Amino acid sequence: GCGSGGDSKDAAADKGSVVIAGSTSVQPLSEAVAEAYMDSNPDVTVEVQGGGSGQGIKSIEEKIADIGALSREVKDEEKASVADEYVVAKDGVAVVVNKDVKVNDLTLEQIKDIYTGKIANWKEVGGDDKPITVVSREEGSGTRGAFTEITGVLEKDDAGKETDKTTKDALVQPSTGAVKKTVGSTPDSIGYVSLGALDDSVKTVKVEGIEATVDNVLSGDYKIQRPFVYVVNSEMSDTAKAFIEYATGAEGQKIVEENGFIPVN
Amino acid sequence: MKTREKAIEKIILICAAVSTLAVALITIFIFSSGFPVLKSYGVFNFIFGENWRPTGGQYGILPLIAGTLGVTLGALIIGIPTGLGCAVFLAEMLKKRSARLFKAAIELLAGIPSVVYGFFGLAVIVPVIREYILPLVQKINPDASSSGFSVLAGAIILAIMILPTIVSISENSISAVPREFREASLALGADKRETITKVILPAAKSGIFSSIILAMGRAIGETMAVLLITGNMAQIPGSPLDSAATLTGTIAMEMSYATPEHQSALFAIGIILFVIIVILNSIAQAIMRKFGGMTA
Amino acid sequence: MNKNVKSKGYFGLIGLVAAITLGVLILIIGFILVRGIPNISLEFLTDSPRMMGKEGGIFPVIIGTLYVTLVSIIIATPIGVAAAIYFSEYAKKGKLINIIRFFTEVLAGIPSVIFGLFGFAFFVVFLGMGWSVISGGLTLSMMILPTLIRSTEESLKTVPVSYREGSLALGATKWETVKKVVLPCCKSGVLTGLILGIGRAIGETAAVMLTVGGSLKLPVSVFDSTRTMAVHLYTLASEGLSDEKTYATAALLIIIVLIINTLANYISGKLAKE
Amino acid sequence: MAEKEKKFEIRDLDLYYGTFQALKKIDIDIYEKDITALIGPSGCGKSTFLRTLNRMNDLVEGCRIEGSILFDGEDIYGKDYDLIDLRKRAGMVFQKPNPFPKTIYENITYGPKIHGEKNKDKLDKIVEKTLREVGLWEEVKDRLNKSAIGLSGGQQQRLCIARCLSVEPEVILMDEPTSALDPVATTKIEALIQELVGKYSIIIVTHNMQQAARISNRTAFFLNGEILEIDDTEKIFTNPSNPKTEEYITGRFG
Amino acid sequence: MAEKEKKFEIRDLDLYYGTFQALKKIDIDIYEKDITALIGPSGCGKSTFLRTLNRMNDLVEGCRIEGSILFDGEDIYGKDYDLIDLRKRAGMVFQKPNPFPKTIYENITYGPKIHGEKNKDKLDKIVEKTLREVGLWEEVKDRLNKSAIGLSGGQQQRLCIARCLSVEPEVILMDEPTSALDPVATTKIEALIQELVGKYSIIIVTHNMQQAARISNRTAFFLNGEILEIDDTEKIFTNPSNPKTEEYITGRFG
Ligand SMILES: Nc1ncnc2c1ncn2[C@@H]1O[C@H](COP(=O)(O)OP(=O)(O)OP(=O)(O)O)[C@@H](O)[C@H]1O
Ligand SMILES: Nc1ncnc2c1ncn2[C@@H]1O[C@H](COP(=O)(O)OP(=O)(O)OP(=O)(O)O)[C@@H](O)[C@H]1O
Ligand SMILES: [Mg+2]
Ligand SMILES: [Mg+2]
Ligand SMILES: O=P([O-])([O-])[O-]
Repeated sequence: GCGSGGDSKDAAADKGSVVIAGSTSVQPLSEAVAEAYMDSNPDVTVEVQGGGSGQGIKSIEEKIADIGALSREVKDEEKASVADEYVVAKDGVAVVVNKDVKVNDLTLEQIKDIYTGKIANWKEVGGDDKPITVVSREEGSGTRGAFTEITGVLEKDDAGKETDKTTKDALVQPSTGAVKKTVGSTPDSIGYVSLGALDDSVKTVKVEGIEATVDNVLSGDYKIQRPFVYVVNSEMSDTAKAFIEYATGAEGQKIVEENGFIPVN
Repeated sequence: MKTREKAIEKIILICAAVSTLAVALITIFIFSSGFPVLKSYGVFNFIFGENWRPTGGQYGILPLIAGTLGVTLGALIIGIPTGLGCAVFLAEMLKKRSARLFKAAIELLAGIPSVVYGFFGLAVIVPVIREYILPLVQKINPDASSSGFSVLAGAIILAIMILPTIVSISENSISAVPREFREASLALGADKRETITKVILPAAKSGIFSSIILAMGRAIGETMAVLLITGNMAQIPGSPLDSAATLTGTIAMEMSYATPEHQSALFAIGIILFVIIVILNSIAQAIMRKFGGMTA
Repeated sequence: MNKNVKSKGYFGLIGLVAAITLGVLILIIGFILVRGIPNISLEFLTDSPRMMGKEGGIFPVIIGTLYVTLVSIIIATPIGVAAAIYFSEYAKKGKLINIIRFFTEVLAGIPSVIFGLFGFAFFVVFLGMGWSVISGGLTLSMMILPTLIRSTEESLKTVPVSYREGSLALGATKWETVKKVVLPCCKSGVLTGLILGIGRAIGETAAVMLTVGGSLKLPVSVFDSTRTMAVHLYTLASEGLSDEKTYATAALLIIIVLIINTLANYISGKLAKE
Repeated sequence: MAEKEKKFEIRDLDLYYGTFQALKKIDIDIYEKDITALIGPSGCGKSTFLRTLNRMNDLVEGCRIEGSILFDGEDIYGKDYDLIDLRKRAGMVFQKPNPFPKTIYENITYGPKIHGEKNKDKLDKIVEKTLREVGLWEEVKDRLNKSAIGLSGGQQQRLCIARCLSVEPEVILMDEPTSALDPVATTKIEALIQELVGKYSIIIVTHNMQQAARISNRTAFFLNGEILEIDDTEKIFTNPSNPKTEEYITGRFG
Repeated sequence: MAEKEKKFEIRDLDLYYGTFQALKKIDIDIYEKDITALIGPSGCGKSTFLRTLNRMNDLVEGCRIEGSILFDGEDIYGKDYDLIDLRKRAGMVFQKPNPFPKTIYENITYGPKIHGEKNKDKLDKIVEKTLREVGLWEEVKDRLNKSAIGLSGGQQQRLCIARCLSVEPEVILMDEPTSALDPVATTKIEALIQELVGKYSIIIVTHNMQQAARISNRTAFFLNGEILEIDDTEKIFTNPSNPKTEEYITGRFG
C-alpha cells in the first residue's frame, strides 16, 4: 500500500538527493521516472543504481540507498529490514516461442507440463513433431518467481514448503534480453520475458486464450504477472518520500504505462 | 643517499604488501561469507551433491564443478596452442611494424566487455555449433543432440577472451630472448623451427608459463560471457556439446536476486572456487617444474 | 627433405593459427562495428540517456568510463609495478615470496562478481565511500593487479644480470639501477600489463555495477557515483531495451579502447626515449 | 698453395649497417684445408666479414649487403640457397662466448641432435671427445649436467669451440677463439686448429700477431672495412708490401 | 714496496658456489697506488676473487663467503658497510664487455649522473676525456648518440673501461681488459693503466704473461682456487719459488 498523503511540496522535500538501488529490471523504469521527476524538481537529484533485488534490500539495510527496488515481492525473511513497501508497477510475463513454432495458444496446465518436462514435444500441444527446447530464468529471478508460481511449476506441499520443479533440461539465461535472444534464435524453443521488453524477434503465445497485453494484465484476465516494489527503511527522508509519491501518483503511473509496464493506481 | 634508498625500499615493500593485503582481505571476505552454509549443509554434501536447487534449499555443486572444469580445460586446450602460435608468429615471423599492429589488435580484444562476447556467442557461436558442428558429430554418433548452448561454445568464447593475455605476455618474453642464443643455434645448422622450439621457447618459458597461469585465472573467473552461452543447466555434461553451468556463472547469475542463505551458499561456491584455483595453479607449477624449473 | 617438410608444416600451422585468430578478431570487431557505427551520431555522443536508454546519448557514461578507468590505472600502476620490482629485485628468494606470488595469481581467478561484492562490502559500506568512482577504482585496481605484477615481473626477469652488474659496479644504488637501467628495458612488459589491465577495467561490468553504481549524472568528484559504458551496455542488452544503442555503445567502447591503447603506446615510446 | 681448391670466393663485397659502410669492396679467396687469419685494428670489420660468410648478419636489423660470396662455387646470397646447409657446413665460434642457458651436456649435444643423432652412447662420445679436444673435459666432467652459465669466461669460450666441433663442419669460422684463454689453453687450441686443418678449412680472427704468424698459412690485413693486403702469412710478417701493414704488425700503428 | 699503504687486506677467504668451493683460504694484501696482476689457468678463480672485492658475487645465487676482506681497514662484509660507497670507490671492468643498451654517450655519463653531476658541459668533457684515454674517441665521436650495442667487440671493451673511469674510482678492478684488443689498442690501455696508477690502485686479471710482466708490480698466481704464490712481479717471472708457477709461466703447464 501507499504511504499517507501529506504535502509533497514542503521545503525539505524538493531539495537534496534520492538514491535508488536494486533490481536491474526495475532500473530502467526508475530511471525514466527519475528523469521526469528531476525535470520538474531541478533541485533534486535522483540516482539509480543496479545490483539486483537482493542488493536493493542490502542497500537500505546498510543505509547507503534511500529506496530499494525489487522485481518481486518481499520475502518473509527480508521483512525485518523493510519498514515500508510500495508497489510502483506491475509487469506482465509473456510466454514467447521461436517464430517457427506453429502453436499459438497454450493453457496454464500445458505450460506447466512443458516446464516440468512432462511434455517434451510440440506435437503434444498441437505443433510439429519437434522436441521442445525450454528456456528459463535463473533461480531467484523475480520473473521466474512469478512465472513458476502462477503456472504451478512451483509446487507447494501441505507444509507450505515450495519446490521449483523446472526441468533440469531447461536452458537457463540470466536476463530478459538473453532469454529473448535465445528464443529468437533457437528453433523450437519456448521462454518467458517481461512484457515491457517484447518485440517482434519472438512470437508471443496466448495463455488460456488471453493475449499478453497491458490491458489484459490490468483487467486481471492475463494471469502471469509480478510487482515492481520500492522498499524503504525506517529512516526515509522527505525527499525520498516525495519521490515515491510522485512515482505512485498520476504522473509517475503515466510514465509506467508509456514504457510498457502496468500502472497500479 | 642511504636514507633515501631505505625509504624507497620501504615504499616498494609497502606496495608489495598492499597487493598481498588485497589478497588477504578478499580471502577473508569470501571465507567468512561462505562458511555458514558450508558448515550447516556439510562440506561433503555441498561438493558432491548433484542437485543445485537453491530455492528448494538444495546446494549440491558437483554439476557446477564439472561444468567449470569442462569449460576451463576446453578453453585452455583451444587457447594455449592458439595463443602461443600467435605469439611465435608475432615475434618470429612478422615484420616489427605489422607485429605491433597485430598485437595492438589482439589487445583490443581485452577491452571488449564480456556481455558483448556473450551476445556475440549467442548470435554466432551457438548457431554455428547447432547447425554445422552438430551434423558433423551426428555422422559419427547419430544420437548426438545439442541446442548449441554448450561447454564447447563456452570454451571457444573463453579461448578468445584469454588470447590477449597469452599472446601479449608470451610475445614479450620471446622477443626478449637475446640474439646470441639465436645466433648460436643457427650457426650450428639448426633451422628456424628448431631454434624456436629448442632454444627460444625454453629460454622464454618463464614468461609463457606466467601468461598461461594468468589466462587460466581469467578463464576460471570469467562469468558474463560464459553465462550467456553454456545454457546453465546444472547437470554434469556428458560431452562438449552438452549444456553446463559453471561455478562463477552461477555466482554471477544468482547473486543479484539471492536471499541471505542462498547468497551465503554462493559465497561457499566462492570458497570451493578458491580451492580449485589453488589446486590448478599447483598442478601447473608442478608441471612447469618438471619441464626444467622456472628460470630464476 | 624430411626436416624441411616438418618446418614447412610447423610454420604453416602457426601461420594458419595466426590467420584464424586474425579472422576471429576481424569477425568480432567487425560484428560490433558494423552494427554499431551507423548508430553513433553527434547526439549520441553529447546527450544524456533518455527513456531508459532507448533514446538520447551516453555522454555522462563516456566521461564516467574514462574517469573510473583512469582512477583504477593511477592506483594500480605504481602499486603493481612496485610490487613486481619488490618480488623480482628486492625480496629474498624464499617460501614466503612464493606463497605471496602464488596467492596473487589466485586473485586473477576470482570472479569479478566477488570482487564487486567485496568492494561493496568493504569500500562502499565499511569505509563509507558510497557508490563512487573511488570505490570502483579501488576495486578494479585490485582486479588488474595480478596481470600488471606478473607481466612486469616477467619482463624484469629478461634483463641480463650483466646490465645490473654494470650499473652497481659504478656505485649506483639498487633503486638507481632498477630505475635507470632495468626498468627502461622492461617498458614493453609494463605496457602490456597496463593495456591488458585497462582492457579489463574498461570492460568490467559486475564489479563496477556494485561499487560505482549506475548514476547517470556527470561525475565531478571521485566520491560521485557514475555509470560506465560496460554497465550501461549490460543494462541495455540484458533488459533487451535497444539493440541499436547496445551496439552503438559497444562500438564506441572499442574505439575508445583503441584510442587509449594507442595513447599508452605513444606515451611509453616517449618515456623510453627520455 | 695455388693447387688448393677454393672454398669461398668473395667478390666486390660491400656491407652497410644502416648508412654506415662497414665493409668496402672485399675481394678475397679462401682455400680448402687452409688456415686463413684475419687481422686488423679493433672495429675494422673482421667480425662483420666473418659473419657474412655464414650469413649471420642476416639477423642484424638494417644490415645490407652487395657483391657476391661463392661457397663451393654456389652463391650463398642466391635466391634458392640452402641456408641451413650453409650454416651446418660452416660452423662458427663467436667473439663473445654464447653458451645456451642449458646444461654443459645439452650445449654440446644440441647440434648433433638437431642433425639426427639420437644414440645416447654416440652423444656421450661426442661430448667427451670434443670437450677433451678443447681441454675442458677434466674441469667439467663431474658437472656435465650443471648449467653452462656458471662456467668461467675461458671455460665458456672453450665450451663454445667444442660445441662448434660437435657437428663436424667443413669450414670453421673462429672469432678470437682464444681471447679469454691463458697461454696453456691457447696452445692447446692452436694445436687443435692445426690438427683440424687436415680435414677442414679454418678462418680465424685474431688480434694476436704471434698467433696469426704461428698457425695460419695466409693472412688478410683489414683496415677501415677494406682488405689492405692478403698474402702468405710468411710474406705478410716478414715482407709486407703495404707500409700500413708493416706499421700495424710491428705495433707502430695509429 | 713495503712502505705503500694496504688498500685491501684479505684474510682466510673461502668462497662457495653452492657446494663447489671456488676459492680456498685466500690470504693477500693489495697495496695502494700499485698494480697487482692476477694470473692462472682458466677456471682457477681469478674472476671470482676479483668479484668478491666489490661484492659483485652477492648477485650470484647460492654464492657464500667465509673469511674477511678489509678495505681501508673496514670489513666490507661487515653488517653496516656501505656497499654503494664501496662500489663507487672500487670500479670494475668485467670480463665480458657489458655496455648498457643505451647510447654511447649515456653509457659514459651514467655513472657521473648517478653521482650528482648535472652540468652538460662537464658531462661532455668527461665523455671526451675518457673516450680519448681508451683510444675510442676518433672511432665513435660521430656516433655518440647511437646505441653502444652496435659497437664491435673491442670497441665495447674499451667503452666499458671508459665507463669505469668516468666515476674516478680509487681502485680499479680489471678482468682481462685487453682480451678483445689488438696490440695497438692494448698498448694504449697499458699506457693508460700505468698513468692511472699514480692516483689509483689497480688489480688486473690477465692471461697474457707478457702483459703481467710489463705492467704490474706484484703478481699473484692462482691455481684451483688457491693462491700458490704472490710476490714482486720481477721475482715471480725470473725466480719463482713454487715450481708450479714456473711451469705455468713458461707454458709447460698441464
Ligand atoms: N655462478 C657460478 N656457479 C657455479 N660455479 C661457478 C660460477 N661462476 C664460476 N664458477 C666456477 O668457479 C670456478 C672459478 O671461476 P672463475 O670465473 O673465477 O674463473 P677464472 O679464473 O676467472 O677463469 P677464466 O680465466 O676462464 O675467466 C670455475 O671452475 C667456474 O666453473
Ligand atoms: N650492429 C651494428 N650496427 C651498427 N654498426 C655496427 C654494428 N656492428 C658493428 N658495427 C660497426 O661496424 C664496424 C666493424 O665492426 P666489427 O664488429 O666487424 O669490427 P671488428 O673488426 O670485429 O672489431 P673488434 O676487433 O673490436 O671486434 C665497427 O665500426 C662497428 O662499430
Ligand atoms: Mg670483432
Ligand atoms: Mg674469468
Ligand atoms: O526481474 P528479474 O529478477 O527477472 O531480472
